Amino acid sequence: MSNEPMTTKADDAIITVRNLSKYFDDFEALRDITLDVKRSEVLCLIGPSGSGKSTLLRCLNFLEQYDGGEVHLDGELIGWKDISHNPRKPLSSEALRKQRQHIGMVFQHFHLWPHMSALDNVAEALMSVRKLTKKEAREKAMTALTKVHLEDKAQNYPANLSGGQQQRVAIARAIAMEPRVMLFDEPTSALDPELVGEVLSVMKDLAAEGMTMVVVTHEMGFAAHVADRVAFLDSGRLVTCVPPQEMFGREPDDARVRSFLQTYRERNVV
Amino acid sequence: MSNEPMTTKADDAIITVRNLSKYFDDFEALRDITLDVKRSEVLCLIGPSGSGKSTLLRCLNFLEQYDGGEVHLDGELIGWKDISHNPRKPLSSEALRKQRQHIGMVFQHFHLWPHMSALDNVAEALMSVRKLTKKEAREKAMTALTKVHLEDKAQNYPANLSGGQQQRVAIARAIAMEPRVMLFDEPTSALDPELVGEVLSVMKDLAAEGMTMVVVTHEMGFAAHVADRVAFLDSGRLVTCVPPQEMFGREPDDARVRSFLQTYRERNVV
Amino acid sequence: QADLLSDIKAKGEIVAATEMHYAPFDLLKDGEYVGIDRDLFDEIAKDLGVTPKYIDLPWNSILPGLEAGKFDFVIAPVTITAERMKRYSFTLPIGNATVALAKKAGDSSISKPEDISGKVVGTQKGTAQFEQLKAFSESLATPAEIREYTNIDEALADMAAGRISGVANSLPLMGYAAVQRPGLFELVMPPFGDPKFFGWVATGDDNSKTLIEAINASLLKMHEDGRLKAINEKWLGSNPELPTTMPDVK
Amino acid sequence: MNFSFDTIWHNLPYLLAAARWTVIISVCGMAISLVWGTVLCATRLSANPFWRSAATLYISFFRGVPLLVQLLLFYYALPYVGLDLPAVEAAILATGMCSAAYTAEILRGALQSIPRGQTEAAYALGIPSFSLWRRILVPQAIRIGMPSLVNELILLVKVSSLASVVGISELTRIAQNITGETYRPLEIYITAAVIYFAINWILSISGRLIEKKLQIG
Amino acid sequence: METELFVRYGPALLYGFGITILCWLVGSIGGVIVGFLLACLNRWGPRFIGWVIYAYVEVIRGTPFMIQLFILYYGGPYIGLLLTPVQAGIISFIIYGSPYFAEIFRSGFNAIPKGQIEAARCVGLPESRILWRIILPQMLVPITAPLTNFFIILTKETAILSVVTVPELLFQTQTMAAETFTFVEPFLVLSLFYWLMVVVTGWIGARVEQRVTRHLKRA
Ligand SMILES: Nc1ncnc2c1ncn2[C@@H]1O[C@H](COP(=O)(O)OP(=O)(O)OP(=O)(O)O)[C@@H](O)[C@H]1O
Ligand SMILES: Nc1ncnc2c1ncn2[C@@H]1O[C@H](COP(=O)(O)OP(=O)(O)OP(=O)(O)O)[C@@H](O)[C@H]1O
Ligand SMILES: [Mg+2]
Ligand SMILES: [Mg+2]
Repeated sequence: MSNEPMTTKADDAIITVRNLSKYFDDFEALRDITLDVKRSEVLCLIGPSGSGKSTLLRCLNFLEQYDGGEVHLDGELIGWKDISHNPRKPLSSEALRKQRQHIGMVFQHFHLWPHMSALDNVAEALMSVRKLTKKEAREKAMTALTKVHLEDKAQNYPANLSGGQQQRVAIARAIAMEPRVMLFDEPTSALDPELVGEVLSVMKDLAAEGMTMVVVTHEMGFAAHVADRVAFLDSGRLVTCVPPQEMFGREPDDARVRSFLQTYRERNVV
Repeated sequence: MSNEPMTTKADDAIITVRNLSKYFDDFEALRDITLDVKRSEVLCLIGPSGSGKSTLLRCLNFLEQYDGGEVHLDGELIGWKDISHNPRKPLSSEALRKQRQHIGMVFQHFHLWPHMSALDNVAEALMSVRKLTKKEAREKAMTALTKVHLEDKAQNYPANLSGGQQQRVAIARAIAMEPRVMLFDEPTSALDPELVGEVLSVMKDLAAEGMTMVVVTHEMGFAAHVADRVAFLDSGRLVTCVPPQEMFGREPDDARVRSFLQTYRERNVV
Repeated sequence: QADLLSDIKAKGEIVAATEMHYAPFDLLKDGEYVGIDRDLFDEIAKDLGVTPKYIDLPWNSILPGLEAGKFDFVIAPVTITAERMKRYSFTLPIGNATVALAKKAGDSSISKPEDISGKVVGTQKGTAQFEQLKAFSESLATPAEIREYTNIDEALADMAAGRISGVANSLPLMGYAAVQRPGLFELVMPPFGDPKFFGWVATGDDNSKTLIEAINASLLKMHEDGRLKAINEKWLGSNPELPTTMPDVK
Repeated sequence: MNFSFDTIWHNLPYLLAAARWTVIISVCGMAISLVWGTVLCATRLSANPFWRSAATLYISFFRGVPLLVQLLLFYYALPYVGLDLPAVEAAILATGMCSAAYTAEILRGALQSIPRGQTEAAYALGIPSFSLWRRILVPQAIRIGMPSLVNELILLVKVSSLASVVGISELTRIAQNITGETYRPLEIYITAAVIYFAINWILSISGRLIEKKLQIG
Repeated sequence: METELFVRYGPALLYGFGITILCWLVGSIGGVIVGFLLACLNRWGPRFIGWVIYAYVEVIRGTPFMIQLFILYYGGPYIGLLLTPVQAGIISFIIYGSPYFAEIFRSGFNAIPKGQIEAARCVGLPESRILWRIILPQMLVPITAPLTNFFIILTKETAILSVVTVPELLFQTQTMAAETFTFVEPFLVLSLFYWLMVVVTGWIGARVEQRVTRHLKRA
C-alpha cells in the first residue's frame, strides 16, 4: 500500500520483467520483453495498435498467463507457482488474489459492472477487500468519484453514463483501492482535453504519493507530460525505453519510432 | 448513396436539426439544438464529457427518440411519423430501417457482434441490406478492412482483437455500406497517432467523394485538420459552430470554449 | 338416428380399445396383443362379420376416447357396478372380478384371506376390488392397513420389495401373477367378498344399444358352444362360472 | 432379487421398436418447438401490444395446463370443432406447441443478456429485423441458452411418453405393458431408461458441440 | 358437470394439493441448491470432479423421472434402502431436478463477459464474493426465465409421485375419477390446481426478472 514505509531506496525496481513472451495460439503477441519499472515511477507504454501494449499490461497482473520469462513485483514472482516445472503451474486463485490486490488496473474497455451504480462499482472492493463498512466504503467511493467530477452521477448505472463518465468511474474504482502499482490501459481515450488535464493531475498526485504507474496511451502529449520514461512497443517487441525528452524532444534514433511520431507532430500543431 | 447524381447544389443542408431537445427522465441531455449540416461537409462535434455529443449523434439516426424539435435528412423527418400529434408516434421499424440505411454510424463502444469474425461483421449488412452475394460481400468487406490495415486480422473474432483493431473493424463496417451521411462517435479514441492519420485520410477520401460526416472527437488536432466546421457542445447546449480556424486559430470569443481549449494547448506542445 | 352397429358393419371393422396391461385379460406377449379379451373378441367379431382392430390406451383416456368417438368399443374388463351403469352400457359378464389375495411366495404367516388382519395390504385405487377389500378388512377383528396404488404392478413390486404383505385384486389377475412369477408370488385361496364380474363397455346412449345386444347374443352363443370355456381354460386353467344374465348390482 | 437378463434380452427388440415412436414424436416435436418457439419469442418481444399479449397468453396457457390435458384436448376435443387429427400428428403437435412456450422463454431470457448496443449497431446499418434475428440475435441467444435448450429438448423426449394417452405405443407405454406380463418391472424399466439415456445423450452431446462451436474468443 | 362431486372430494383434493406443494417446494428448492453447488464445483473444482458431475448430469437428466423413482422406491429395499413414499418422492425430486438446474446455472456462468470477472479479480475480490456480487446478479438475467420454466415443469412432474403412492393431487383425482367414472371433472380440477401453481410461479419469475434487469432499462 502506498502509505507503507519505504524501506528501499526510491529508484529501485518494483516491477521487473524478464524475457517475457506471450503467444495467442501461433501468434506471437509479446517477444522477449525485459523491462524494469522503478518505484514511484510513471512509465508510459506507446506503440501502434496491436503492438501488444494491452497484452503486456495484462501480463503484469497475470490476466494473461505469459508463456515465457518472468514478472516480479517487489521480488515476488507474479502468477506462477514455480517456473522450473514444465508446464508451469499457476498459483491458486487465493494467492493470485493476494498479489492482485496491490496492482490496480483500469481497462481499455472499462469493464464496469453493469448491474451496480457508479457508486457501488467503486465501493464494492472497498467493502469486501478493504473491509470497510458499507457507510465508510460509500463515503470513500464518493470521494474518489468527486476527484473525477462524477459526484452527481454516482447513482447512475453504467448504461446511463456517457463514454467519458464510464471511463472516469473505472479510474475511480481503481484508485480508491490505493494499490502499490497502477496499470492504466488508455485511461483517457474517451476523455475530453479538460478532463485529460484533470486525470493527469490526479495521476500526478498519485505519483507524488509514491504510486508506481504503468500507463498505456496514444496521447503523446499526455506521455510527454506525465511520464518519467516512455517505452515504445512494436509488433510485440520493446523497441526503446527512454525519458520523454529523448523520445519527443529530439529526432528519435530508431526509424520505427521516428515514423510513428511523424504523423502525430504534423497533425497536432493547431 | 454517395454515387447518386447530386441534383442539389453542394452547400445546401442535408441534415437540419431544429430545436432538438432530449431528456433522460428528468435530466436534460440536449436543449434546443439548432444546426445544419451541409452536403459533403465534415462537421466535428467537440465538448466536455457528458455534454451530449453522443446523444446528439444518436438522435440523428433516431437511436434516441428525441423529445422535442425535429431532425430532417434530405427534407425527410427522421424517426417520427408526424409531430403534430402528442405524444408523437415513431415510424414503423421498416420505415426507420429505410431511413437508417443512408446514415452510417460508428459507435463510441464499437458494438461489434462478438460471434462473427471481423470479416463477417463487415460483410453482414452488405449481404442483408445491399443484397450482395456472400462472395461479393466478402470481397467488398475485405477491401474495407484493407483500407484500415486489418487484412491479416479478418478472421479474428472481436474478442481476439486489440482495442484499436476493434475500432477499425467498426469503421470498416460503417464505410463499406457507403451511406449518404456518416456519424462517427470518437472514431479514433483507441487508435495510435499513425492510425489516426490513416483513418483521417480515409475520411478525407470519403469527403472528397461527397460524403457528409458528423464526427464526435476529443482530438482537437483531428478536428482542426479534418473539419469544415466545428461545433462546441456544453451541458446539452450548442455553444458555437464555426470553421476550425476560428475555433482553434485565434482566441475564441466564448469563455467556456476558451477554457476548454486551454488545457489542450498547454499539453500538446511537446 | 345413428346406429353404431350398422356403422360398424358398413365399415367392416370394429375398433376396440383396451389397456394391454391387465393379464391375463389383456397383455403384450412378444410384442403381440393377446389374452382372454382378445380371444373372446376375435370370436365375437367373427360372429358380427367384421374385422377387429385393437388399440392400446391408458385407462385415463379410454373413456374420454370412447365418448369422443375415437373408437367403437371398450374391451378392457370393467367391474360391473351400479354407479358405472349410470353412465355406460355394459355387456354380459366376461370374467370373474371377485377379489382375491396374493402373498409373497413362502410367506407362512398368511394361509387364508383372514390372515391379513393387522397386516399391510395393497390394492389398485378406485377399483371395485378396493371397495370389497375394505369391507372385508373392516369385518376382521383388527382391520388390515390398506395401501392404494395407481397400478397393480406397483403394488406387486412393493410386495416384492417387502413393504406390504399382500396384494388384493380380481381373482384372474392374482392367479396369473402367481403363475408367472412362482418363486415370488403365491395365490391365497379362496377369493372373498361379494361375487363381482367384469363386463365390457360401450357408450351409454342409444347408439350402442344394438351393438351391446349383438355382442351379448354372441357371448351367449359362446357359452353354449363351449368356446368361452375353452378360452378361459386356456388362460386360467379353470372355468369361472359366468352368469348368462346381467348380475344384480345395487 | 434375481435380476433376469433373459427378460431384458427377450424384450429388447420390442422396446427398441417402441423407441422408434419416441424418436419420431420427439424429433418432430423439437423442430416445432424450436421454430415456433423462436417466432413466439419474437412475438412476445414485439412492439405491438396486441401480439405481445397474445404471445404472453399462449405461453401462460401452454405452460399452465398439464401436457396430458393438452394432448387429450388436441386428440379428443378438436374433433368437436371439426379438426380430427390422427394420433401421431396430434401428439407431435401438442408436444411441439407446448414445448415451444418453454423454448420461447429460454430464448427471451438469453436475448436479454445480449448487450443492446449490438442491436443498435444493426439498426444503424439498416439490417432488416429478420436478418437481425437470424444472424445476430438468435445465434447468440442459442449460445447463451444452449444448456437450457438441451434441458428442454430432453424433457420433450421424455414427455413424448404421454403420447400413450392417444394410443401410441411408445417406449414407456410398451415398457409398462411388458412389465404387466413379465412382472419384472426393474429389469424392463432399467432397460427403458438406458434407451432414453442413449437418445438424450446424443442430444446432449450435439448441444455441447454446438455450444463449443458458437463459443466466442 | 357434477358439482356435487367437488363437494364430496373437496377435502381429499385439497389434501392432495397440499402434499403436491410440499413435495414440489422442498424438492425443487433442494434441486436448485444441489444444482447450484454442482455447477460451482464443475466450474471451480478439480478436473476429475468435473467428469463425475458430467456423468451425473447426463445420466440423471437422460432418464425418465418415473423410472428413477421406481428404481429408488421399489429397488431400494433390495440394497437396504427402505424409504417412505414421501421421503422417496422428495429425495428423487431433488436428484432429478438438480442436473437440470446445474445446466441452467452453467449457461448463466457462460453468459457473463470475461472482462467483468477480470475487473473484479483486479481489485482483489475473493472468488466467493465475485460469485455472489458480480456473477450471480447478472446471470439471473438470462436464467430467470429458464429457471421459472423448470419450476413450472416440476409442478407437473409431481404427478409422477403417485406411482409410489404419495397421496398427491393426481393420486386424489384418480381416486375421484375411478370411483365416480368421471373424467372431465377430475382433469378440470387437476388443471386448475396446476394452473394456479404455474400462474403464481410465473408471476414470481416475472417479478424476479424485473428486479434483475433493472440496470438494463434505459431512461
Ligand atoms: N440512458 C441514459 N440515462 C440517463 N442519463 C444518460 C443516459 N445516457 C446519457 N445520459 C447522460 O446524458 C449526458 C450526455 O451523455 P452523452 O453520452 O451524450 O455524453 P457525451 O457528450 O457523449 O460524453 P463523452 O464524451 O463522455 O462520451 C451525460 O451526462 C450522461 O450521464
Ligand atoms: N485473445 C487473443 N487471441 C488472439 N490474438 C489476440 C488476442 N488478444 C490480442 N490478440 C492479438 O495480439 C496483438 C496485441 O494485442 P493488444 O491488445 O496487446 O494490442 P494493443 O497494443 O493493446 O493495441 P491497441 O492499441 O489497439 O489496444 C493484436 O494483434 C491482437 O490481434
Ligand atoms: Mg490495447
Ligand atoms: Mg459519448
